[in-house]
Amino acid sequence: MTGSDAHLQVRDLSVQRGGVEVLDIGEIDIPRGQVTVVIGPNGCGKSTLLGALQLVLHPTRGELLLDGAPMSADPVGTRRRMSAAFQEPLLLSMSVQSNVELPLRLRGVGRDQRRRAADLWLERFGVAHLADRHARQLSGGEAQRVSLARAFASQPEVMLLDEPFAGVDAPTRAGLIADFAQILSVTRPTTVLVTHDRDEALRLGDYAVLLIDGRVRQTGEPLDVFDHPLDREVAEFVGMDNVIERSRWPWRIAAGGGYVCVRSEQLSLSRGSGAVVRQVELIGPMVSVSVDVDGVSLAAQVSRPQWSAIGVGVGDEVAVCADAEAIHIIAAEDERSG
Amino acid sequence: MTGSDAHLQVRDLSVQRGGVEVLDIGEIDIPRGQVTVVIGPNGCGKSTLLGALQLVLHPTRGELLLDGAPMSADPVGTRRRMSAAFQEPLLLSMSVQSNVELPLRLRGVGRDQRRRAADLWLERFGVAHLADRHARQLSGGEAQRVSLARAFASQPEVMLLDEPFAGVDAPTRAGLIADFAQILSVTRPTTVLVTHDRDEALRLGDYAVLLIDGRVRQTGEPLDVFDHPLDREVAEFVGMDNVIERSRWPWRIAAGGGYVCVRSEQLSLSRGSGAVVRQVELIGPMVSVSVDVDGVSLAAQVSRPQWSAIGVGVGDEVAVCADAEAIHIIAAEDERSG
Amino acid sequence: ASGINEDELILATTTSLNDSGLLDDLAPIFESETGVSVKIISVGTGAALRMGAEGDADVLLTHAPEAERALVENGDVSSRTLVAYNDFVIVGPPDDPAGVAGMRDVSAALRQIAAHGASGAEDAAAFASRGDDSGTHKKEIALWTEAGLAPSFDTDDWYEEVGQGMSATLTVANQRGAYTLTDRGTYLALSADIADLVPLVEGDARLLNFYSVMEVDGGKGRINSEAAAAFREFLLRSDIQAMIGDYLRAEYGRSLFIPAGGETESAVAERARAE
Amino acid sequence: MELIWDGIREAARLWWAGDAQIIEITLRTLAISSAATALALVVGIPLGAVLALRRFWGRGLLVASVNTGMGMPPVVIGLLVALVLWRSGPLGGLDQIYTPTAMVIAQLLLSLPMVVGFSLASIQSINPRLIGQMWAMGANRWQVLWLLIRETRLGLLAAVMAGFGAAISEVGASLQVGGNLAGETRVLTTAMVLETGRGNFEVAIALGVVLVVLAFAVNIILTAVQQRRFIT
Amino acid sequence: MELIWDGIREAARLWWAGDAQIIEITLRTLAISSAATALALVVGIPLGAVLALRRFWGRGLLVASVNTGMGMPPVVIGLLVALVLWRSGPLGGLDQIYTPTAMVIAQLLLSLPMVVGFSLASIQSINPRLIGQMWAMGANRWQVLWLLIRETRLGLLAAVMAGFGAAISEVGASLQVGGNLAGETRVLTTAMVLETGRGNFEVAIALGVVLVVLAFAVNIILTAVQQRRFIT
Ligand SMILES: Nc1ncnc2c1ncn2[C@@H]1O[C@H](COP(=O)(O)OP(=O)(O)OP(=O)(O)O)[C@@H](O)[C@H]1O
Ligand SMILES: Nc1ncnc2c1ncn2[C@@H]1O[C@H](COP(=O)(O)OP(=O)(O)OP(=O)(O)O)[C@@H](O)[C@H]1O
Ligand SMILES: [Mg+2]
Ligand SMILES: [Mg+2]
Repeated sequence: MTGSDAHLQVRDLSVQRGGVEVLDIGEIDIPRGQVTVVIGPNGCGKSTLLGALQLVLHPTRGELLLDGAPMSADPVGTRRRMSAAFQEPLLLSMSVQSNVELPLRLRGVGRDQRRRAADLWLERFGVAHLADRHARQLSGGEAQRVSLARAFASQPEVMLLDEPFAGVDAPTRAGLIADFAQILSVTRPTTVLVTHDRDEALRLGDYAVLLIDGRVRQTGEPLDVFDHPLDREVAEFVGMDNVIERSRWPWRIAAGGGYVCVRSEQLSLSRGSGAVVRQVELIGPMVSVSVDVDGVSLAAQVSRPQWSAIGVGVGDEVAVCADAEAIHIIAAEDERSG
Repeated sequence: MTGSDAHLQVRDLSVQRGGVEVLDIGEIDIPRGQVTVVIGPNGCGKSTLLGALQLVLHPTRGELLLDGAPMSADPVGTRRRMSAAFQEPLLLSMSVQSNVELPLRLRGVGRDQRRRAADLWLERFGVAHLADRHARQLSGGEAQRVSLARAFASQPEVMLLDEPFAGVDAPTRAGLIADFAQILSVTRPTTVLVTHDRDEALRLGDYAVLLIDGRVRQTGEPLDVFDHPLDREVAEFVGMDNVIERSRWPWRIAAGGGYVCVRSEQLSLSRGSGAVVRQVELIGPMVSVSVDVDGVSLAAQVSRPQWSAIGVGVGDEVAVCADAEAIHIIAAEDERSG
Repeated sequence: ASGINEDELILATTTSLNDSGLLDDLAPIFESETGVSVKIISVGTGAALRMGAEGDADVLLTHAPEAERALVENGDVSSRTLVAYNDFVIVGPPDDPAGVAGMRDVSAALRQIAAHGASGAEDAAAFASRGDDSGTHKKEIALWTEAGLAPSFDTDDWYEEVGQGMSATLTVANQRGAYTLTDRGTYLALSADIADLVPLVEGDARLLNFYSVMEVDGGKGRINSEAAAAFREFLLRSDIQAMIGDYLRAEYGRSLFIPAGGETESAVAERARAE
Repeated sequence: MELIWDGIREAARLWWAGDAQIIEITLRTLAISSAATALALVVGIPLGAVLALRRFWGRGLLVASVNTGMGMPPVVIGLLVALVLWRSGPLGGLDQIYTPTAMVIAQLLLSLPMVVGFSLASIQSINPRLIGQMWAMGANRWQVLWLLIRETRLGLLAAVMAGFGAAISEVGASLQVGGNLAGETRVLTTAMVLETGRGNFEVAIALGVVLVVLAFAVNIILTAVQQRRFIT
Repeated sequence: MELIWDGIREAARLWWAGDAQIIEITLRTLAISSAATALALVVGIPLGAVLALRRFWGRGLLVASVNTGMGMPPVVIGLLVALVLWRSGPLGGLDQIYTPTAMVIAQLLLSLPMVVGFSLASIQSINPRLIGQMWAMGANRWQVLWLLIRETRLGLLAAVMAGFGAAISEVGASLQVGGNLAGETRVLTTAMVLETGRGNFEVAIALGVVLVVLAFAVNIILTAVQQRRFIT
């Protein structure tokens, strides 16, 4: 992505909270009209980044640009081109309807237009029946949806969403994600979306930014970030449950330092030998199997029917096979920098 | 489950909120020393049920029994045998450490013992480094974890947890769920856990209660509830993405009313004919395919490698096969009641 | 009677007397002689008399002869004795727009003030009345009546009712450049801070200000009559009378209170007229 | 005790008879105290918001001063205002001493600390993230203030009532700067003091009853507003 | 204006010289007002909590009465207390009129509505779910009260300061029920009134300065406590 595609740009940003620097970012370019997912462990600074982009948290250093112009030049104007749904559904003590209309009201939009927009988005998020309810009288998921409706109702250029689907029930969430993808593909706001859910990131994200400890550790296409982590810490975060030192990896592989990573669901098991089953656990429709290969412990995951087809138990031998494509190698620190 | 196994019993319970009855429960028996998962769509009354069990919301009718004795006889005593982590992490404005110690302090536990318990649980939930932080200075996930540590620290007989892992990052969540299962299997408190996550419900739950619109619609083993819904609404809630009227089901099946349900991931596709591909969508490592069989639209899901192996595109023909075991039939309303 | 607190004496008096500070000098002497502590409650004249009538005080020290006589007639007090006197003065702005300076006839002076006030002249000065039913206010009304006038704040623009104590009224008059009737003690105490007021009319025998002590009738219950009687005796004692006469004389160059223990008002007035 | 009954009866009688003076005094009281309270709100709420939300040098001292202001004796305020407005004072030329304006100023100074103090406390008790959300929704400075007022109306109405209460019940300053001039600056409290001094306890109580009924009526209205939107 | 400087200089001189009387008056003022405030807190905070958390018949009226109490003029309270404590009154036999006890009672009645009103407002502004969490943690009635006090210390300290301010700055009631007896019931405000009446404006201002300094000192301490734990 070149600079000209970037709708939002973060340059040399440092934010402190409680006197401690919790965010230190060299640069991020948020592509226009696309969905950028921000991922990272708890406390890594995702919400802080969103707060800074919304000009709600004040950085100690750095610049934020919207369309190439510094945001700080006109904070209110900038904020009015954006909208945010924060991690908690921060509703004001007024009716649901008024909450959703509020951003439009603050922008001086007329009553009728406000009303139409609110009705539309409350409907889309499945909470139209709650329009007259006081915002304090909502269940957790209902409040979350109202907060989302509020963020969408002003149809901003930029949307900042912090875990928008947490607390939303599974079928609705699936529906919303589908709708969401469709809505975004039509109106194409630039969206920054924080999520802990891999599916959500893969499904909705065009671009991913991975933060750890307040620093950008990897950016790129979401699938690439999830499948090709640049270092061990990222590998662990993206759910590579097998991260094995390259030298101990039981199968033939070009020699070198670093690590070999593979997800448990990409190790296939079959009747045969080479590995000993150590532990078997049922996880819903899947079976999580821990096997020992030449003294290295590996985690594998197979579907229940597959497992019954293999028909072995703890202590028995099985054959383990890793799809060559699924294996990802992290170069050793020195090799990488070299 | 017989009455004697029940640690908590709900009898003929009705709870109103904002003047409207939002919970109307005939009976629920919560088995001792097991994990009961409460599932249901947003606003169905899950949190309300937990609030009633915690004697924080006051029912307009009905009885709650703990070990067969009415809870209302000694509310404070009853509450001290339980602990709760509500949907929002409701921390008090004091340090994280004091928050976690507070339930013990209220029970008159000495300083040293409190400190030890708090240290232990903060450590287990990965937030020991935040012990001296003021509770307002936490990220969303951190607060969630502190709230969990607080619920565990008093080591109660009964634990009521409302979406405890929402907002916790994916790897930590996986770790906590594993830990959790292990902790629960050792100390065996009776646990009531609200969740929107199917994996969590299957992995942790021994018993499931499914609420819709404030009423119990189905109870049983979690896998059974997910795989054998009793009616169409429940089927949709548990993620049966194909719920087809029995008469329109394209394959041979005993005649009758009602519906045939199957999950998209349990419809397998292969090279062949019989169905036309209508839509293909990549969802992370999976491919979601919409096919048309004799005018009936079905959703299927296959892994990326499988899909490339089949090698077809929109408009092409494929063969669709439903595993007989995966198909669940919901009898028609009249047949069921008959 | 039972329930009487023998150790304390409640003395209800007027603010202007209390503000002079005289009682703060006398009370300790009485206390050390008798062992009875004196609670000096300083309130408006009306309130002091009312407290006597309700039996909420044991002894009264006020300066409103007419109202006091009514108490005697009602039997609310068992005795009323003159203790001392001083005089009232009409003070006003130094430029004296009504031209009353040096007049000895109060009635004539008041008429002149009223006439000039009502004339609408540019320099017309107002008259500030206490308007609080205090001894001074009652005196003022009596003087207006004698002058054949009955001004009121409703109808007369130049007549203001302040409705506060003497010092507040003097402050208002000072700020507004108005005439007012004041007791000499308060005027002297405040003179440093009210430079815009000077004495204009004084010396008329009708301007005398009589302070009397009254014992509240013992029949009202819980009245410490014994101490009340002792206090009356005490005030009339010659050494105390002398102290009263000397009070602040050095400071102001004249007596603030002229002792007249046990005399009658008419006798004192006669003597004054003779001077 | 029977004095109190006499007072209540007297209050009823005065109102029943449509006593011109008491009506006039009551209206004047209401006008002066309402004006003072309104000004105190206009100045005090934004000030409280700034003190609650911004960190700046000297803020702590300012907060303590505001709190001290709540304990500032009316007599002291009255004296200070009088010193300024007296002829000899810096604003003596305005000729405002012993006028309703002077009383409004004194009562404003008395109720301002209440309003600032309680605005401060109630705005500080709002979740700071909710305030962030207000900004994020695109509110400008005044819109945020408006939203804060909406959110804290519980606390702010308490502030309004305390401010109004401080203004209407105050007597020391009103006497000093108003002078309790009949027909000009006499209000219910100063009239009460006068009647008490006169020994007309019944009338004093009657005036007190009028004052309390007045305050009660204002409060019933404000309380209705305050409690209307409170939901468990 | 120069009067004020004279007053400040006089105040400094009196304190410097360790004037026994002013020290005595100051200590008495502090003792009486602190006692009244402490009692008001002990009674008022639980009352405020009950009004905030429980719904019962007549609650609205009670809330309005409390708010009206904030506008109750000290003169009315003083007169009512005096009517009760005077010899002719129902409790005259207790011989408590013109004693510090009578003053504590009057100041208590004055500051109680403040404390109740602000406890009510600040406890109502707590998230009701947080209160649910307190009960859920196993707190009994008193522990919940304790936790509520902890959570609302911002608002409650404002209430303390308003209550203390109302008590210490009040003069009408103190004069009426205390009598301003030298060495017994003379406090800073009543002494100020006396000195003003005597024309000793410097001394009156000096007393005012002492009062303000006193209130400021108390508030600096309370404000430090109040603001210490506030975090953005
Ligand atoms: N304070 C309240 N006042 C009035 N109604 C309420 C209140 N809280 C919740 N409700 C309503 O009660 C019903 C049940 O709410 P509850 O919070 O128990 O739902 P839930 O199952 O926990 O939902 P979620 O998954 O969204 O958390 C909902 O319809 C909701 O709108
Ligand atoms: N108000 C605050 N005061 C001080 N420190 C804070 C505050 N809020 C957050 N922090 C700290 O700042 C860091 C970043 O917090 P942030 O909320 O941005 O994390 P996050 O990535 O959004 O985490 P989560 O996934 O838990 O929401 C964390 O270490 C957190 O402890
Ligand atoms: Mg966050
Ligand atoms: Mg819920």
